[in-house]
Amino acid sequence: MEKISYKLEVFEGPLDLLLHLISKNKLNIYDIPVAVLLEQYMEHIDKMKEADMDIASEFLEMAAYLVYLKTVSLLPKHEEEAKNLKMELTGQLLEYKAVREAAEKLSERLDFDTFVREPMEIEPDRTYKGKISLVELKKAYFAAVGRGKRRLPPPETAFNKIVKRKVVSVSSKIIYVLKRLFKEKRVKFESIFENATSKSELVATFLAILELIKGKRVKVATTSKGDTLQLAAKKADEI
Amino acid sequence: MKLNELEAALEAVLFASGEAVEIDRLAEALEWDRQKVIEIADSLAEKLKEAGSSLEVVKLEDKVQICTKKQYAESIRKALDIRKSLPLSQAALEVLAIICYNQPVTKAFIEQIRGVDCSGVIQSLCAKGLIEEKGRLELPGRPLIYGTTDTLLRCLGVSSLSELLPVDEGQEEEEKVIDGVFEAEEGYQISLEG
Amino acid sequence: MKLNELEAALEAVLFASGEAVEIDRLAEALEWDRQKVIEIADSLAEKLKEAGSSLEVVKLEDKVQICTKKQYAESIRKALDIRKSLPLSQAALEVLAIICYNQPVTKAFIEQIRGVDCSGVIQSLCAKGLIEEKGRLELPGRPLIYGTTDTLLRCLGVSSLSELLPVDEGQEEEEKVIDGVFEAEEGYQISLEG
Repeated sequence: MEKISYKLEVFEGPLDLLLHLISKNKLNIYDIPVAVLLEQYMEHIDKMKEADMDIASEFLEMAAYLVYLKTVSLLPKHEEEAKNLKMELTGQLLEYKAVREAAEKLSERLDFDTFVREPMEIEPDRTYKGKISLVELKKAYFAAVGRGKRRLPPPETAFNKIVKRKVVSVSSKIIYVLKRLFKEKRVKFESIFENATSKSELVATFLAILELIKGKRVKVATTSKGDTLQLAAKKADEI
Repeated sequence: MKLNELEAALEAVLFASGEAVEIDRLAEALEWDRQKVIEIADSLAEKLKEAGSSLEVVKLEDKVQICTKKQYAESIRKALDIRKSLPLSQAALEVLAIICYNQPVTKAFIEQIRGVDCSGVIQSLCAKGLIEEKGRLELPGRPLIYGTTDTLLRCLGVSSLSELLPVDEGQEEEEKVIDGVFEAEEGYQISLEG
Repeated sequence: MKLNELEAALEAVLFASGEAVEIDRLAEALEWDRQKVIEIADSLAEKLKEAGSSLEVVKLEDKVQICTKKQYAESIRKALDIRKSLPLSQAALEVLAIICYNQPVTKAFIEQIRGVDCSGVIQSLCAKGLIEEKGRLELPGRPLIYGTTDTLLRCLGVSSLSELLPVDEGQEEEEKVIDGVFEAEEGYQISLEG
């Protein structure tokens, strides 16, 4: 029990975390320094991992978005796109911030201290006495089943993607990448993603590569022809 | 004539409970003794009467209740009757339609189509007498199955569910025509009875 | 101060109905016009207050309801054995805020603003009766849309959400700045106030 020396703050989602980082570091929300924010964000994700918390795929998606934003900001001739992306993020954050303020106002007013009565049972008969139109009924049916396009509910397997969303951990992908590199020495960048079947798997794989580069375990280089990106494990003397 | 704090507290509890409440229970909740509950109930009754309220405090054996005076029964009945014929909500209509066109069906079936929990809606449709339980399905969990009632047929103004408008595949064209016909006839309603 | 016949009749109907009743329905049941219902509701509210009653008449959009005053909550919970409801979670409050300011909205809209899945929260707000389904959007997939209920208004102690909506002066300024920035960007919308 003593291992848990501090409790990691729990955030409602990536936007909540970003707002927290922005206010903690007094960053300018109207002109977000992406590199700083990304670094802090990843640091927090790391802490979450250390604390063995489940990291929802939304957090990873935001990480990927920030990486993308940073990449675009670094590329020459992409100033316009970078500016737009940053404004989009600013807008999202401001909107979410406004929602949080509104939520706080609601919570100040909201209470469950007034009581009402159950309707009086003059006669226990609550039988419906109104008219129901056949046309309305049919319309409601189509509304429910989607204009008759699928009269019968889809098979259970159709819901697998929605319900059984797999949470992919970055560490499992780090192992996967390292294993591939151990076997094949050099791997085409794209081929690392070949086996990924879901968005969260793609994101996790990409984050794994970033982690490995940051940890100086792998390097990325172009082939001699310069047309493909390759991934290779760093040799001990290179580290 | 003003209610004092004690009378008001008793009134609040009796109002919220709706039904008759045991004097012992009132005594416990309000932290009074039995005698005090009876005294306050009496003075509350007296004050409501003086104030010309439509409510009166009734003592039944060892219980107390607030209810409306007899002379308001007519207005109340009328108001409650109107409630019984209020149009169904969109959610209720959709659940009803799914049951009409697929019965007998389980709650799970309905919820799979609608994508949301439908317990409350099903319960209220049962209370309104428009649908009813029709036994259980011989499947793991033995889920309840629901079907339509005669009351529903009456509300729809049909004598059998075979008179429902068809919803077969390839019906969309026809449906538009029907929609057109009925949209032209504004406020048209099928009503055989009443 | 004495209730007159009209006030007493309205009180009786509201008491018996329990739930919030549409002004139109009251007008029909009592055979008055809307304006009269509103006037009598106001004078009934005033007289109950003067009489020190534990009950109050609240207006919720186009409905009227009788409920108990807050200060009796403790006694009522104790007498009826109701556990104090926990305050809403941060997630639930945020979803509620988004719905209040933008209704009717789809789940997808809410999730886009919050950046996380909200299915469970929406379901639990529905179960608490604070929000409800308001039909479907005529878009591919025909998504359900959600809006607020009169129960929410009562719990907030307002008769209309517009009482909450005006954002503080300072914030409006800020919003204008944001609007200015984003108007340049095609298709972007900040929509806090529906």
